Amino acid sequence: MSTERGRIRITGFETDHLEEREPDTAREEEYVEPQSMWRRIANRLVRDRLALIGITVVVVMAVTAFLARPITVSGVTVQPFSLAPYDPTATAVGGRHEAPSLSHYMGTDRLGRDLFSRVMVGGRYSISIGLVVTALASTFGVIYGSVSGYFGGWVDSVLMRFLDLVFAFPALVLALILVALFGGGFWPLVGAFVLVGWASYARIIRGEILKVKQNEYVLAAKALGARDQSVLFRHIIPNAIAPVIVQATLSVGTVVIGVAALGFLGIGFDPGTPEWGTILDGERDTLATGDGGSWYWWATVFPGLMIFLFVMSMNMIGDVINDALDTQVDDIGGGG
Amino acid sequence: MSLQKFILRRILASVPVLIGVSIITFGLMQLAPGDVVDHMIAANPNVQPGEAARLRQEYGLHEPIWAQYLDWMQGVLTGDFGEVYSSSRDASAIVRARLPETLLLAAFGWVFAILIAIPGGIYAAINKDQLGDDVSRVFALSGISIPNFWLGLMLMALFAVYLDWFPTLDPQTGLLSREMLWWLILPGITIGTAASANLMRIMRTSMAEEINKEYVTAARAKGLPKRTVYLKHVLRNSLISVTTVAAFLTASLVSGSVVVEVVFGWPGLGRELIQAIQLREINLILIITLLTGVVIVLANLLADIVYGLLDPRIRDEY
Amino acid sequence: MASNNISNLNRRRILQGIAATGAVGLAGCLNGENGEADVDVDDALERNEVDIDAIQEGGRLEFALPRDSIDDYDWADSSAAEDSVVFDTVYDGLTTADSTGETHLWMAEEYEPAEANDVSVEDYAEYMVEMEPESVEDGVPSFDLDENNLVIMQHPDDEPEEGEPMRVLTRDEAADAVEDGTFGIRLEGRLHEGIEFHNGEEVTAENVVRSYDRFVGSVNEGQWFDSFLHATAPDGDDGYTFELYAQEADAAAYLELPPYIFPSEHFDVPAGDLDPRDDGDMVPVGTGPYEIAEFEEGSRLLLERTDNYWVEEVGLENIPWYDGPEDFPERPAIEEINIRFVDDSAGRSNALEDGDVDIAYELPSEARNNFHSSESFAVSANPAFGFKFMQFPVEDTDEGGAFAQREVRQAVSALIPRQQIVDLVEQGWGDPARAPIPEPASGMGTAMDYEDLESQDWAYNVEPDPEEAEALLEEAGLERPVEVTVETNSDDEERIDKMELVVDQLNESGLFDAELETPAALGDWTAELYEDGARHDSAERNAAAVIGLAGTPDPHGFHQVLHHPRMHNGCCNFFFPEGALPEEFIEQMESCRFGVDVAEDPDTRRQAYDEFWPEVADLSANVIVDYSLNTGTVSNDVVGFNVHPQTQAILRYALYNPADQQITYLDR
Amino acid sequence: MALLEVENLTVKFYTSEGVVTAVDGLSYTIDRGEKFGVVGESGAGKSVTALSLLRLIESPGEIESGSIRFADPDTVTRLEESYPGHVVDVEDLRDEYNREKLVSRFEEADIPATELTDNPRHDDVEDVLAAGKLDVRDLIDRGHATDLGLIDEEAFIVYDGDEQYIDLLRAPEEAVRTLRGNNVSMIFQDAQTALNPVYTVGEQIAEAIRHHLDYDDEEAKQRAIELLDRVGIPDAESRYTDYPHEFSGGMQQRAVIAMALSCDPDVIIADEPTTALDVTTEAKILDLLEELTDEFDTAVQLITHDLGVVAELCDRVMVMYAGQPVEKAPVEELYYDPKHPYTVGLMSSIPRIGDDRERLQTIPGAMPDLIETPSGCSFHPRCPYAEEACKQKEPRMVEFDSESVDRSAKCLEYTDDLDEGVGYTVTVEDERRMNEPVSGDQHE
Repeated sequence: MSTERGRIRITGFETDHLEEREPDTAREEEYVEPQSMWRRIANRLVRDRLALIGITVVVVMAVTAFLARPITVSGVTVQPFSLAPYDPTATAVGGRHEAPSLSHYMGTDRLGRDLFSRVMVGGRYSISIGLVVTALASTFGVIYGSVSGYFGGWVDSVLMRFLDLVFAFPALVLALILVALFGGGFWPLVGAFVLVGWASYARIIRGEILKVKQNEYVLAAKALGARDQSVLFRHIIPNAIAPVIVQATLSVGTVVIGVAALGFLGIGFDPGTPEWGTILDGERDTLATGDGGSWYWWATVFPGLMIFLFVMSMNMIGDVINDALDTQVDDIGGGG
Repeated sequence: MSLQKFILRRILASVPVLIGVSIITFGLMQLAPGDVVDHMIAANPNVQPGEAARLRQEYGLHEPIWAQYLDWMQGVLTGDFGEVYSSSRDASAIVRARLPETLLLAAFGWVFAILIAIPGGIYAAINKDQLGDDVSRVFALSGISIPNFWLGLMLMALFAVYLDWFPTLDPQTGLLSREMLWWLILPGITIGTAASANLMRIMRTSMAEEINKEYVTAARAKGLPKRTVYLKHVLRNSLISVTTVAAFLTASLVSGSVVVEVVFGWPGLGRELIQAIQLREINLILIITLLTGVVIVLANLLADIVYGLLDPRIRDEY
Repeated sequence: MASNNISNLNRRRILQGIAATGAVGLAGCLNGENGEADVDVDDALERNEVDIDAIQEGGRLEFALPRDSIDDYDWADSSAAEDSVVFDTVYDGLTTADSTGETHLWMAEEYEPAEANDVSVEDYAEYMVEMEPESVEDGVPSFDLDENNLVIMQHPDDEPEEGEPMRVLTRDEAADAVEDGTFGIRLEGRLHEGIEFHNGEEVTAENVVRSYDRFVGSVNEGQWFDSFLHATAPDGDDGYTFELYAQEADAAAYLELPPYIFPSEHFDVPAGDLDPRDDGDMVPVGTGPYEIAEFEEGSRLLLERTDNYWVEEVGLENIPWYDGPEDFPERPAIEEINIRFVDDSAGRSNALEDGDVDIAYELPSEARNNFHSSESFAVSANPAFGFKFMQFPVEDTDEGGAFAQREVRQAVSALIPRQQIVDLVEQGWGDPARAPIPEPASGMGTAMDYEDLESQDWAYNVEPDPEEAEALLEEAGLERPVEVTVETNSDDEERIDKMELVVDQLNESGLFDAELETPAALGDWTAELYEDGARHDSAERNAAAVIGLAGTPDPHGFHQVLHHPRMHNGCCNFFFPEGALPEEFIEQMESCRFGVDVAEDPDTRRQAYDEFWPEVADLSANVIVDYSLNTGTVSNDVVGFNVHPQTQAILRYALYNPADQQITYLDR
Repeated sequence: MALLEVENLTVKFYTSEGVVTAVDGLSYTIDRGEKFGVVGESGAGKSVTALSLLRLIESPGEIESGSIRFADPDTVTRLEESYPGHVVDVEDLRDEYNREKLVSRFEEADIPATELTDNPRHDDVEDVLAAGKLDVRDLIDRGHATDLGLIDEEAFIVYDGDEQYIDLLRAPEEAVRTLRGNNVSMIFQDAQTALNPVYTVGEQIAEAIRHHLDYDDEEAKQRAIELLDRVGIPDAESRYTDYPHEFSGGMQQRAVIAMALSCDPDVIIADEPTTALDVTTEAKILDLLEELTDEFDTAVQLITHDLGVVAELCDRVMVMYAGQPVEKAPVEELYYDPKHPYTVGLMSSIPRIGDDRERLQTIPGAMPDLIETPSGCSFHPRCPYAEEACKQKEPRMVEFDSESVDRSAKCLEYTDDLDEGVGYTVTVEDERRMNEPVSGDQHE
């Protein structure tokens, strides 16, 4: 072979016998196997010290909350363990506002209930609601956003207008109204927070999908006449899901704080309930010591600290996943 | 298109959103069990059950929903937000009295947030992956993770009650006085922390991103000192992405104000809202939620404007 | 079961412990070493006397109101107790009540029941006019009447229907009826001469008569006009004598009829509009010792001592019953009162501690104890009208319906640990209920001493009595444990704590299998109870309802709101529609208030009540748990503060009331 | 001496994956007004070299060793004024330190002679010095002088008789800053990214002018406008206030050139100035660049992967591969007589005018990762003529002074280590042979 430039001709630069390597494809968008993404997350998580701490805390809190008291579903005991030293609702297992001691690690509250047990069990409400809400909200949000982003056109604009509407409400305020009007309890709270929470997922996934949509393999799949569903669920969503995962991890914390906030406002749970926010609400009076009184700090410090610890850990994990997938999701809100 | 035109268009565009907000809220109120009369009767032996019908009649609660809504809407457009039945007050009067308090609080929160977040973010970005960065990262994470009501309680218990550095009661010296500022600090910090943490994170990320751009190298190749390069070239670009997020944060700030007002007994709209909800004072609830909607819409609008001021590429879309 | 009992026994022992530890903990931070210092409520109950010569004039009192704003400046339309706390200082009444709840003449020089007739609605029939209801909402007609007029009675035989004429008695016809001598009772009264409003207008009979107009169309309309018939000024509008007429021979009329007295400029202001926050000119004007000086939504309300207080004009010596020292001041000592709105109890406590406020009430019990034991603060306490009660769904349903049997209700009542509730939850700041009325309301409610009333054999037990309860259940012949539920509103910590104790007790007895439920906050929960079928449902679930009430000086108020069918689905009769309770019981209750005999002679009425109370206890449709103790906490700057049994009067009474030579001054 | 001398420059990046030797013992010189081309595929270390000249290598990158000397008398005098304490006069040192002194110094610091010249055969300091293979000035340039304590760290301004220069690598940041954009300026690969989107083009030019020539705003603006006009932006006056996104790609590139010229520098480093542009604009820009640099007699270091571009602009060329120079030559000679197979490879991948083939002949495979460069000759994996020897033995630069000045290549071919030799021929249309097919034994 030979090439020329001007008058120069080169011959004898034979490269054919060199084994052909395929051209460097790093810069092209290729189909990402979702698994690989999970692997990336996992690798990152186990390598990052902060993340490990976070995971440990979350797991420990979740497990202890689960094992704190036996759980019976319609008479059948599904969880026999009882790690909590006392029944969290039992009054007068100790004196009124006893300081932390070996018998009551976190002291007792105004009714002589064991704070440690209460705080332990308290995890159940916040954590479970946090997880359930995130699961439901993200599922719905992803479907909504995907449909909107994938089909575009008037479908998109209609769906998005509605989204603007949802975003015009401050999440917590809307949740507050919902719960206050329609009553509290586990499922109502879940419902309320899903209703206010799904929107951000929808927005994120839509944005991603608009990007992914244009990639060759999608166009290819379409060209091959794949059905919209399969294109959407096999090819698009798996590649657009990354930021959703980050948002999800980060928002678990936000939900937990939100739930606690309602509890603190006395909305959502009955006062006796050992839910973190509700405990705080119940013990607010301890801020008033009267003249010469002493401050029963443990009554307000520990429940709040638990919320903080859990959410902090969740966010540390989310932060790391965020780096791992380097999506720039910035979870808005937090702090209640 | 001119900036004025742009703003006008945006405001017009937001009208349907706000109407939607009011409709949704109104609908919720209608779906909810019990109305203001039920609550008055329930809570007050002086109001006899037989009165219910008469009161509903008097308050026009017997009219069909759409009629009630239209009446209300008409009122809103003429600045009359309707009556607060249980106390036969004008909702507008209450809003007029409470709104400034809340705005003051929110504003202070914002100032605090920005004062902490921007420098913090810059510092973190410049010293990326160094100690300073980690510190700011931990601060940011904590700030986002700490429940503001608890933070408020702790600040109050520690600084207002235990150390007694701050007042626990409105100094009653008027909105703009030193005592007032003093009284503002704790709630202000409480409400601002989450926002500042969020901002700081974004500031850091976006600045760190910008620093790796080629125009930075180019600027340095011109012989400009690092300082100039960062504070002139990088900062402005990073602020672009910050503004959009800042707008979102307003929503969380609004939510925050509800909680914080309760914690510190701040006489603002947030607390008013909670009571209104408990009393089913529909008009009050409606106008307050609508107001929050307005605030958020305005915040986004403002963000877009700032965005345009910062980024000429957007400006052309005005 | 055994184990359960043991654990309960343990708990019981520990519970007793709480009060002690509570006190010791308290002692620990007060007077260090000796742990014996217990909360002694008694010295809080003692009156703080004032040395007249030591009284200091002027000063500004900071008063903490447990609210975040005035609900309604228009007293005619206001229904919030906290509003009254303020406006009691602005409006004086025809009568006033002393610290024992006994009423004395005040702006009225004379005022007494005169003539009573036995009349019924039918007797008014001849005066009634035919009128077409404008509209009819669930059986309640509304008419198109001119201002200040309303329908007082409708003919029982006429079913209200839209467009269908029906016979009604409006205020106009009421006047005619009264002229012909058709009325339930006439109260004759005479105002002191020379009483001036803050605006200088003199109070005449016209003010009394016209003031009623203001209640037309107000939230309180029903309450005012269910017994009021007519008012006249025999000596003409600018005379001083007035006559008040009630629809029936009503013993309560004496207390119920006198209106808040408004100046002529406000006669025609529609109810609710008298609010300076909405209209700067609409400032409440009364004859009380204080006038409103400055106000600002929520954040501010300043009261200033008026310079033309009527007592000075009239002179103490001219107040018929006054027998105190003649050098006792004729107006309050304190110049200004700054109302601080602090609706968070912890906030009030802190404000008081920091010296930001001088008087606060409704404090967290622990904080209050500390103030009480502190050198620099004082707590004043007084038995109050407020009470908590348990109401049983008496409907006999196939499922549940246990409370249909009075023995079961009595058994529950027998097990309520009333003393313990007061000791533990109220830390002693309360009064376990023995009699069905509180001490301050007993003046008109019994011929005996209150102590005697309390020690009747039918009286509620303060210590739980399992044997009695068991015996009762025997009679009922129900299989035990009886599954019952105690329900209360979710937004009242103390109430829930109290019921926790009740439930524990019920379970411990082994007679009941009890459970505490807190369905929702007061408003929502009661709203639920009013829904159709709620009553039936509660009966099936054996769910008793527990809430609290403020109470009134008139003994009738208590049981009327709890039992009377007219109050069904209102506050606070959840379970007793027409016919749910024995006719004779209701009649007996009514006869204690309505009827020529009781209306004309208070003593007859007292005896009537003494026959009624055992019935209440025996019926046990409502069981009273405890009576509250009103407490007010003050800093040492405040001298002579005493708390009034009626929360509404807490401020007004403390400031100035010759009845007990009550006066408070500031010593800074 | 030359205007710019780069000697033995080594730059490493300490990444989490490992240490990347981006530039490895690179040496070259550029004379005043000379157009010097640096050619190689992406990743050859061209841009790193460029940034090193401006000392703009940011962590994790680090300039390991070597020296960069900038010999512009005016600049030297200017800096000398602001850094009086940082001057060395080599003459004085020569007088002060005779051979013995030096030797003893060496013994104290015990630096093995072999380190001095990268030549294992020189093992005795005494001889080396005697042989004159090593002068005090070399010691300074190679940084030994500081190790030996002859001069102190800060001394970066060097006088040697009538020669004077600045040692960039030892100069304090501030000093270097006064050179950046002023004496040595840079044209970036992609004008679009090199321009800050949020400031006007004019401002971005003017700011450098204000900074270096301390003009006031108005003057700076005027000059900026002139420059814009000069680089052929129509109606520059009004374009001054335009933002980058309002410029076309070509205009952006012109603006960047204007920026580079703003303080009429002595050297312009043009890093792939035309890759982002289409062929026609490319040509225009190159002409412009040539014209202007000729006019101001500015030296240019043109970095590109395209030998064609080099041909248009440059006098001399250096071909880089895997961070190392593999061939240096005057542009003509490189074309007619390429010595290194890589060069040949590059040439064979030049697009030919009227070339009808779909795909160009490129060198198969990619640049090796610079963490573990292949043993022996780093090009051997892609070299059609590679033999066993290439895997074992690392070739050294062979000078062809016989043929022309500063002509060298780095291939075992020229150290007679190849059995087969390289089998390519460069011919010209008229079939006249430029060179014989070179093969081991026949050479030299």
